[in-house]
Amino acid sequence: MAELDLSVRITDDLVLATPLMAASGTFGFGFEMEKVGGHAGYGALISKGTSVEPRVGNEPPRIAEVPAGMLNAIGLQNPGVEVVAGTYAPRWEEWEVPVVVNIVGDSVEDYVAVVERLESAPNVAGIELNISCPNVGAKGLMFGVDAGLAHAVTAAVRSATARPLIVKLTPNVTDLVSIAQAIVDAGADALSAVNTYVGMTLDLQSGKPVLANVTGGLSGPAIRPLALHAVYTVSRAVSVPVIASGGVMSGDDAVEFLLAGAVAVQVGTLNFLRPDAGRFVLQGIEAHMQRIGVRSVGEIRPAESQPSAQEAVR
Amino acid sequence: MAELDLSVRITDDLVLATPLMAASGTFGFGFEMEKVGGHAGYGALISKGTSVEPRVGNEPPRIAEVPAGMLNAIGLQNPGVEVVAGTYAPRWEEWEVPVVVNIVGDSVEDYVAVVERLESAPNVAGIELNISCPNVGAKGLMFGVDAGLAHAVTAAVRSATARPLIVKLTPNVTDLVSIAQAIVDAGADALSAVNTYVGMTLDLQSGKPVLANVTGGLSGPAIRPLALHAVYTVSRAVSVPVIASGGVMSGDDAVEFLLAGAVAVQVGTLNFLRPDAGRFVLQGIEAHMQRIGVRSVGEIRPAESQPSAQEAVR
Amino acid sequence: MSATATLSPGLLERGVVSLREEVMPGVWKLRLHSPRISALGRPGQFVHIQCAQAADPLLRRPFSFCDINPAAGTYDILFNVTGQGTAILAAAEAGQAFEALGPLGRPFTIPDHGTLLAVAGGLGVAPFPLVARFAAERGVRFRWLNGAYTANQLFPVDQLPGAVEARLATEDGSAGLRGRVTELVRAELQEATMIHACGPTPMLSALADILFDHGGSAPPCEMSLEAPMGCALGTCLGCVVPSTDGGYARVCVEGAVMDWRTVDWIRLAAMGELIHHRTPPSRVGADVKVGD
Amino acid sequence: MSATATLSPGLLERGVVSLREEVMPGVWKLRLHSPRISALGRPGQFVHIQCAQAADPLLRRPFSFCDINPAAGTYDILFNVTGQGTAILAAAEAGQAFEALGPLGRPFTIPDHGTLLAVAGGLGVAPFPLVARFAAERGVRFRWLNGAYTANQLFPVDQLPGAVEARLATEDGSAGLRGRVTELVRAELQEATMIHACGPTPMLSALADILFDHGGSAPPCEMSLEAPMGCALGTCLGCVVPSTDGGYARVCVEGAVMDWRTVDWIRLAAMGELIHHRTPPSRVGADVKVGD
Ligand SMILES: Cc1cc2nc3c(=O)[nH]c(=O)nc-3n(C[C@H](O)[C@H](O)[C@H](O)COP(=O)(O)OP(=O)(O)OC[C@H]3O[C@@H](n4cnc5c(N)ncnc54)[C@H](O)[C@@H]3O)c2cc1C
Ligand SMILES: Cc1cc2nc3c(=O)[nH]c(=O)nc-3n(C[C@H](O)[C@H](O)[C@H](O)COP(=O)(O)OP(=O)(O)OC[C@H]3O[C@@H](n4cnc5c(N)ncnc54)[C@H](O)[C@@H]3O)c2cc1C
Ligand SMILES: Cc1cc2nc3c(=O)[nH]c(=O)nc-3n(C[C@H](O)[C@H](O)[C@H](O)COP(=O)(O)O)c2cc1C
Ligand SMILES: Cc1cc2nc3c(=O)[nH]c(=O)nc-3n(C[C@H](O)[C@H](O)[C@H](O)COP(=O)(O)O)c2cc1C
Ligand code: FES
Ligand code: FES
Repeated sequence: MAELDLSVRITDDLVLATPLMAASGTFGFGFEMEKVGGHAGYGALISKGTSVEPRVGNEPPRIAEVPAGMLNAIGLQNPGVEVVAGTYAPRWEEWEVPVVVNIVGDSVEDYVAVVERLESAPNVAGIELNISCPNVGAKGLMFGVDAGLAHAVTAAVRSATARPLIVKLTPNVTDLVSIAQAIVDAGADALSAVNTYVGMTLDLQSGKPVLANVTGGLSGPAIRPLALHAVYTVSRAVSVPVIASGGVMSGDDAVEFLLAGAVAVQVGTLNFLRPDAGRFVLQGIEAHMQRIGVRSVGEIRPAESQPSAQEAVR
Repeated sequence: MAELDLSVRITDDLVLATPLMAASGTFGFGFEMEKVGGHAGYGALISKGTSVEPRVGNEPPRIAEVPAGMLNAIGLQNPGVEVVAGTYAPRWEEWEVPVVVNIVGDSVEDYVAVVERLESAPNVAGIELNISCPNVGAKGLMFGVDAGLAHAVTAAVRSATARPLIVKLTPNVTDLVSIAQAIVDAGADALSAVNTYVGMTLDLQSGKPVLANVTGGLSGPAIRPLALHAVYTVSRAVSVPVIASGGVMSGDDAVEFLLAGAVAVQVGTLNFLRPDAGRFVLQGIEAHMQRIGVRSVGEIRPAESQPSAQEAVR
Repeated sequence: MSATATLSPGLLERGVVSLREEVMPGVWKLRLHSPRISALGRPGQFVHIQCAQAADPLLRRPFSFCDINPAAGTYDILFNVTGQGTAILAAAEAGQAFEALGPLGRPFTIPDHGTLLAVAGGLGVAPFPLVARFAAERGVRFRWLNGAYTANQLFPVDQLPGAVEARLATEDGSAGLRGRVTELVRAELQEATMIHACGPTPMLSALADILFDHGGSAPPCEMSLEAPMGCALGTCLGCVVPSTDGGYARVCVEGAVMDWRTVDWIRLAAMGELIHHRTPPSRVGADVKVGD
Repeated sequence: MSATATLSPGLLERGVVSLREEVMPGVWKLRLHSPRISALGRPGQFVHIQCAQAADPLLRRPFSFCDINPAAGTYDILFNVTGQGTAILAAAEAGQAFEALGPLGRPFTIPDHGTLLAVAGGLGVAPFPLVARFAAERGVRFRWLNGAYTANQLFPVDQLPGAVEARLATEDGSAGLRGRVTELVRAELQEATMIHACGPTPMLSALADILFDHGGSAPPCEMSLEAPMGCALGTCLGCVVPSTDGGYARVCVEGAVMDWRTVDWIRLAAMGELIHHRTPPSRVGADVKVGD
């Protein structure tokens, strides 16, 4: 395996040793997983969503299992940017794997405030702008479903930092491509596609929704075909790297996303199923590379594309 | 079981003996399933999508299995409204179960032409307007993702028939509620929520999409939490009955949709897994009614509702 | 009311595993006790088996009858492990039950005289033990052409019922002719009253070329086709192959056994591979016997 | 590079089923051979077991150590069938392997003198055989309060290691006090050096009320809590219960065993049931032993 080249480039400042990133909210801030050797295989870690002020998060129940997936409504529980920048970031120093901070906000000012506080923090390899978390009430969602708002918040954050800026798309929209283009126009260095799909489940005994928040974000293998389509269409429409997210359970799944047009792949829910998810998925990618006889992971890319029914519409 | 009241009312002209409908495209035109006793348990059958002219459908592969679901891109293969109205409809005479005809088109004129031809056909219990099939190229999709177009085609069809008119929503939109409201304003008697979600899968050997059509519609249990959320939000926003569709595999799943706000429930992919799907699901509903001690299926309805994070946005 | 209607006899039945055997390396034979299906099954027909109870893998899996013993109320399927469904079946133990839909599809037409030429490539051997049994019962001569990559992938001739005249081909030359099974066909056409074929699509289409060359003089030929299936009942329209009428034929009801002239081989060739295998289950460890 | 890092010993290990036994009606004991986990496990800790290999059911299932035999390299779990995951475990046979994460969570603190009062309701009995074993080893007196709806749902006292002083309660009065186990507690508080409790949330909260009444004079009490879990490692924040600091505590790392004062019982009560069971597998027939 030694001679395989697994590195991928998101930006000149964000070149990853492997194409795998731990997805935000599924890896905390990296500390618990470090204890169990869970960093293995990852080219980058993405932190839990971080806000200006600490958030206690939603009432439980916060998660529910559904077929081939799970719903979550954590409510962005996090200690706030002060703790992340002042206490956590310095401790990332000794890690080989770079950490990208996922940021959330209720307003453009909030987002900018988080980024500005992070500017003075060490070991922040990049910013992932979460404009798509479906779990926090009103404002949190709107940026991601409207091209204008998405452009505005991206532009504001862009002007607040020179660090690699990844914007994470919400799939709960009619026309993902036009929103993606607006975000790229606003200066995003890369896109993550996609966040969770809004869903719910009800309890037959009580007749009420299972999650205290009523709705939750659907993740896991159930959404993989939907995320693949999102990556396929967006990667064909924009010039910047697309980082896939949605239902990766194996190296083959990661390869499927690379074939769909992704440059790197996030692993989320699988971290809950296997503390060695990063290494498990990476080994699967390496096995595939050996099967098909490619030395560089960059060689796993889309076959010349056919027009998708969806693209045709647009 | 004899004393259980399973009937539900969609309109005064469309009262079903059971709350279950065979979903369009998963039951043909009812003939194959009649041979195997598959009508059992259904309060209505919905035909395969019917167009003005015959359609040969898409090239194979047309289906692909994915986690807890399947992708399909049949391409609306159907014999055309002439055969359906002239040959099939008369043969529905002897069936106890009413048949609703699902109609498709590439233009408002197409839809109206199909409905007009059906006007003279016997045994058509109602029309389900499919403005949401994601598999047919450009025009087929657009009606369902735009409130104005959805209103226009619904209004045109409404003025062409006095029969019960059900409009089937596509979930691949940002704001399902506003589209649903536009459709109700245009005179729809009921809404079906929802059709399939656009997805895809790729083949690791060839590196190409598995489906010849590239994309396909995701159905099966994987989409149930998403469909539940659609039914929950739409049923709270409109005055007409909402008919659920998405991932029903059991009586408990059907009950979950009734609790979410549906008046009736479509069973689709399960017909491929069990030719006795209708009876299987109905028996599950009856068992649940006996467990909780209700005599009328109409008593299975939403607990007084809590605001959903999604509704809050709108 | 309709809730009292019942399925046509035998269509849905639980089959209880009574035997599991590795017939060739990686090729398993599973025997299921399923009296109604076993009483009705004909050569070339298939069953649609539900492998899992949970939502993944979701769809049933189609398998041809390999052999049937109506007296014992059992039928056999022959398969190799290509993914999730067949992995579950290959791990099945005696006593375990799988629900199957069947018998489904059109059977092979068994001639009542003359010579039946059976052409099988790879796992296309699966339906032929039952075909051979029916041929033997009718006193029809059974010529067996079997091709594979290498010798140990050829179906053991002694496992075919009746008097079998076998001619073999292997691509590596380890048994019989070095080459493809279709190269054996031309020499046989004269004597054949009828041809039955089952195997990979390229093999079937090569056979179709040969038959086409012979035009009117070619014997009637039936082929068992494969396509991914949803319902296996004719409703989903998912299992189609292009037909000579310009449209599509459903493998589950117009087939799986079709007259070779029903298929539009030119359009089919243009479509490339219809069969795609899914990524196998990703999470190791659970629910497997140690050593597996 | 990091790809060579390894998991902390024992965290991820395949456990091979060596015994399956129905201890009480519908309550199963499964013994898994899993040397590393068995060497490290402590009373009140739990394992997170992967029940299925396919994508459904997706999540692992948490189970307390019921008992451990480090010498034999085995641990036991005790459970009843409430859905898909436990149904798979209850059908497991000797030789079958399940991958488990563990040992996880905070253990019970075993006092080194005096009297340990164990309060168990329903399946809350699960962790106590191991607690009793540790108490016996330290010569700590073990008072056993066990409540259930009816007699045959009480855990067989003879299956608890060491000298056990048992007091029982059943709601139907078929054994011991007619009523709830918590009604037995008050009389025991004086003698108790420490209390360990496990059971349904209403039972734990009734116990918390009693302890609250006794204020400073109440003995220290540790309770094992339940919440739906994703990771069981502290990262997903899915398993929380409201804590007295106004925020939330993670059952998987701040628990499962917590000081009773950590939990905000008023907020918790206001939240209603945290546990919701899923619709069991919907498709009958497949993958089950006949008779099951
Ligand atoms: C009429 C008919 C008869 C068949 N008879 C036999 C037989 O006797 N012996 C045998 O070994 N195989 C037979 N097959 C193929 C068999 O159905 C597949 O091997 C099986 O479905 C693979 O399932 P899997 O989960 O192991 O593979 P996966 O690759 O995981 O399956 C993924 C999906 O693709 C479908 N699929 C994969 N391969 C095929 C295929 N070759 N044909 C159709 N669908 C496929 C599966 O059904 C599933 O939906 C037959 C197919 C058909 C259509
Ligand atoms: C720390 C801890 C220790 C436990 N120890 C035991 C034990 O020793 N014996 C025992 O019988 N049970 C124990 N449980 C409960 C056990 O985890 C559930 O019975 C099991 O998860 C049910 O899975 P299922 O698929 O059969 O049920 P389903 O209802 O189908 O499960 C659906 C989902 O809900 C979750 N869930 C269901 N019930 C519970 C529950 N009570 N607690 C947490 N999650 C739940 C499942 O994990 C799954 O994600 C423990 C739970 C926790 C948190
Ligand atoms: C419990 C949980 C918490 C999450 N929290 C966040 C978050 O804080 N910010 C964010 O951008 N995405 C969050 N996500 C979304 C994931 O990062 C990922 O995009 C999504 O789960 C899909 O990938 P998966 O199917 O691999 O899990 C969360 C997902 C889960 C399951
Ligand atoms: C093979 C297939 C064909 C379908 N064809 C149609 C169609 O012609 N018209 C339509 O409105 N919906 C069609 N649908 C969508 C179903 O009617 C149903 O809304 C969808 O499959 C979700 O329900 P399910 O998860 O129960 O299958 C089709 C679905 C499948 C799987
Ligand atoms: S498999 Fe559904 S029509 Fe053939
Ligand atoms: S289960 Fe994930 S934090 Fe406790």
